[in-house]
Amino acid sequence: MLLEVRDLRIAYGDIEAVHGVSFSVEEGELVSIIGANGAGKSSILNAIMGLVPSRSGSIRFKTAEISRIAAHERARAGIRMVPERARVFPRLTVRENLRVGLYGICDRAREKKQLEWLYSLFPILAERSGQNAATLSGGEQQQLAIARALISDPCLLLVDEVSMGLMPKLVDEVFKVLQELNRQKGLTILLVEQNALASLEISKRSYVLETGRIQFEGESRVLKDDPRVREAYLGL
Amino acid sequence: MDEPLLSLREISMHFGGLKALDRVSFDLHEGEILGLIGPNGAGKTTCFNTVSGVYRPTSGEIRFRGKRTDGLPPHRMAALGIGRTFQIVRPFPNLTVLENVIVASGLSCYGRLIPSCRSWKGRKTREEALEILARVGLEIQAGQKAGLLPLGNLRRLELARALALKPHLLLLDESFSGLRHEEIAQQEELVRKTRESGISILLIEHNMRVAMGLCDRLVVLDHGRKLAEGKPEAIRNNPEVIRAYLGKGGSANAS
Amino acid sequence: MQLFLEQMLNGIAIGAIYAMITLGLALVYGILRILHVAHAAVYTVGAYVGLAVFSATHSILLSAGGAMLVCAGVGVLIERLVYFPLLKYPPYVPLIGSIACLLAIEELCRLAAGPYILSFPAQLPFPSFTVGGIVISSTLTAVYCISAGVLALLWFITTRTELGLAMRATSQDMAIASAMGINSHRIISLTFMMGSAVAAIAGILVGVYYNQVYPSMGAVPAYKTLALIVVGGLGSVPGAVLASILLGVGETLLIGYAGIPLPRDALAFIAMIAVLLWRPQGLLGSRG
Amino acid sequence: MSEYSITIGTLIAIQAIVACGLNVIVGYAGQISLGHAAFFGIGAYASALLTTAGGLSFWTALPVVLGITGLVGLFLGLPSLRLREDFLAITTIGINFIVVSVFQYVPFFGGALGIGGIPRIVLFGERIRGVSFLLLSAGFLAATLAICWLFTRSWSGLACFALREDETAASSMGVSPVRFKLTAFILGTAMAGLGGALYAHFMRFISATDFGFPMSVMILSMVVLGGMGTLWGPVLGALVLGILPEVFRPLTDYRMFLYAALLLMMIRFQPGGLLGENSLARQTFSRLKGGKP
Repeated sequence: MLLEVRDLRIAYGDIEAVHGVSFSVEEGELVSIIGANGAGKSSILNAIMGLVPSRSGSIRFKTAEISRIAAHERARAGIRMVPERARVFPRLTVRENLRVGLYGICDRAREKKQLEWLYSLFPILAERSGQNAATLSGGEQQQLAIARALISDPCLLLVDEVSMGLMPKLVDEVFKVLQELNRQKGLTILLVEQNALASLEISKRSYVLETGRIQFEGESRVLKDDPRVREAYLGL
Repeated sequence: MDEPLLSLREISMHFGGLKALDRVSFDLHEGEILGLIGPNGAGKTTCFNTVSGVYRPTSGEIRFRGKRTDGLPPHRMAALGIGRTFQIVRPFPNLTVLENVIVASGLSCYGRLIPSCRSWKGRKTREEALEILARVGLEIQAGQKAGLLPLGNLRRLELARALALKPHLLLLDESFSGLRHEEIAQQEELVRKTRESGISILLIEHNMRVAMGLCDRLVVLDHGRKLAEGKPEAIRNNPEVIRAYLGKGGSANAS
Repeated sequence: MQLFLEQMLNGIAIGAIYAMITLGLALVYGILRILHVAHAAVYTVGAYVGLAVFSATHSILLSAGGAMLVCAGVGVLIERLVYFPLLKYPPYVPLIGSIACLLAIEELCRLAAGPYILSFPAQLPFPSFTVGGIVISSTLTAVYCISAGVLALLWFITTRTELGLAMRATSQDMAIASAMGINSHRIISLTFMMGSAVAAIAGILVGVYYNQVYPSMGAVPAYKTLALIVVGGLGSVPGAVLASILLGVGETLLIGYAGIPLPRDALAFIAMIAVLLWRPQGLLGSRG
Repeated sequence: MSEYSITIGTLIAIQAIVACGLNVIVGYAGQISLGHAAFFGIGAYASALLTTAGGLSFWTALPVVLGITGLVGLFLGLPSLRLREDFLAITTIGINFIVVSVFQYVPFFGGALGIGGIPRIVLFGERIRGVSFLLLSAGFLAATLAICWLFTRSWSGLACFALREDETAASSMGVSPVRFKLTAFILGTAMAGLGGALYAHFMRFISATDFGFPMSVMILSMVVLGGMGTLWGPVLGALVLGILPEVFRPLTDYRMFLYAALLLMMIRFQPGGLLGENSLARQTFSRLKGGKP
């Protein structure tokens, strides 16, 4: 098991946002956590990355307990994240944003190879490599955020609401890239999404989260036709 | 139904190049609970903020009780009779629960010099505020610092504060999010009672179960545009709405 | 004309020294959003330590090295002991802490070295020139060369090295930077060390330039530099440098040359208010 | 009581009045101001000029002085409506430096020499000095505290509290941010003006350096140490910071250092102030009362 989360609780002050969630991701899997707004999806990813503290529970990554170590150590252990709303560094150039992703593991030859690969994956980034990230459009920023997370060859990629605010066509493209990364490079991805059907389509297994709890889980192709998914979203 | 209580006509709101709202129009009638729903980033909160006076819309007009109100600052909106709650609760943390409510009951004093110098510690003010707190079930906590309350109580406190304005229209911004099951039921009950007391309600809600159960009509926004408007039944079976919520391919499952 | 040019050269030198102090403040503000008034105390410590080492060894290089080392330590101590625990409070709390720090360190200097004005009789190993009748003293040459060198080095570090990249990333989004493997605690400490070491150099240069070292020499720069980082654009390092040099020249020309009876120390603030009215984000600041 | 301790007492009372004024702005309305000594100075200079060059008595000049400082306060409160917190902090520092320079360089204000020969206050045909002045200052302090107390009980005061806690929520409840922030600035600066007027007639000689930025820091420290937003905090702060240097006086050389170090310790370990939320004093008090929160 690459990632195993047991009974994770997350609270902001007095307010508990996630009430004891357990799930796991195997090496090479693409797993999604879906649910409507405010279900606590982003909190879970942030807790795995170490950006918000977990109140209790365990997070095991490659057999090591990581729930008490700092975010940068988790990053060095091989977890990388595409944050909600991209959060690129606005006053760094595209190229510099990518280099931040290589912080601490940089060697020139590898940097060049990785850049070439990412630029072929997202040609628009090559075009804009000298521009400040703030000048990119929302979709381009998302691509940059993905590239920035990929550049270090992570073992586990956390993707947070990548479809939010993107045009439907772009959503399709981004999801296709993620699917290819998973299929062809064997990259393990944990996806958190509001866009249920698109993520069910590309993922192997899914967890459905509702108000801080996992309501049910299963094979994505089965869940796709499960009326309970619609119910969780549309309140039938 | 003659003139609507609140009407939005072709409201657009642009931030830089981003069109957060694109010519949105709808009406809210006296005594109605109208729900504003849509996926993340659809423009619901922006829409709310133009109604409550936080933003001045780029174009279009808003009328409340027949009077043009777009561009008025929030405190003027409050004076006209629009109360609101916040998605991320904003209590006055270092004031007591009771004082939080009393702030709202000073509405008629803030605009004028002499009344604003009078004391707010009178018995009448206090009793009125306590009565409103009793209505939402917070009278026991009246003396506590608001910052120490758990979320469920804070949501009710926000409702109490809005009610203390004696509004004609109440704007509820995700008043149910983060609540536990039983709290949601209580809050729903409160909203219903509020409407029965003659206050019209416009609400944003993510929890579809709640929105469908509570609202008379729904307006669905997606990418800043109005996607649909109608009774919950119709909205629930509208394929476009389902697609907006579940993502692509959603229409295939709509039956 | 000759007087004008001489004043101009002096003005640029003073501006360059301001720049070296303001820089640290801009770096710290950029990363922690704290108004680091106590930075001026670090600069005072730099002057004193520099003078002490110089008196003992008569080597200006050792003096600079020692001062930089001590100041880097003092800077990190202030960050760790005062600012870090106060970060969660409203901004005036660390600000008052910073002012108290400034006073305490000033007093320590006074206790250690006495309340007198000490002279700093160092000869800096730089040549002097006479160009067209204008004498450029070796001290002036030193100020130019050293400040240009320091600024260039800092520019190189922040724009061309991995450390600089990490510093800029951390100041723009600390959480995401740490999610990229950057140890933001260490970066913050390094930022303080760098700014403080530069302030030490500024302290020594001022000491030699005016041949004066005294306990309250940081009092005026402490607040003037606040105005300068606003004029430059809060958190913008190039802006802070530009504003410093403009102010150095402006002060010297307006008051020294034109003889306008303006209070020298208020000029920075008058400029600041003018800039806030005309361009609220500062000369090189970005909006938002 | 020795003459010396009467002087110290009077100065503490005057500074407490000024600190109360700052407390209205910072503690009640939540607006940062680091240049409060400027208004202290404007009050002092206004009263000094009106009574020397203007030939008015202290009592006829006083309303004018309060009017002037309040008006300047209104004018300088305007930036608070637009500027972010840090900008506002630095701007108020700047205002302090500029006001001091104006006093120092404009001949009308006596320039570097300051203003001397300020008449004593005459009350019931008596010239006020010594203990009487202390009593008079204490009386004015009591009046200031009474106004502060009334203010906290008025709708305006409540509106200011609400603004301090959350401006967005407050305005959605009908509180106009512009109106009440400015109200707080006018009231707070007028109190500083009162303190300034008393100071001028107590010292009978004033110069610009009395009202420099270090004085602003001192006043703000009083408010923060005592407990922002509390009624008695500024008075306690003025007492502590006024008496401390006297306590340390035997230590002559170390006095200022100890003072600064103590200030640093207090802000580091008790940032909410001596009477503020969760302060040691409050905790002890509530424990004595029987553990009630």
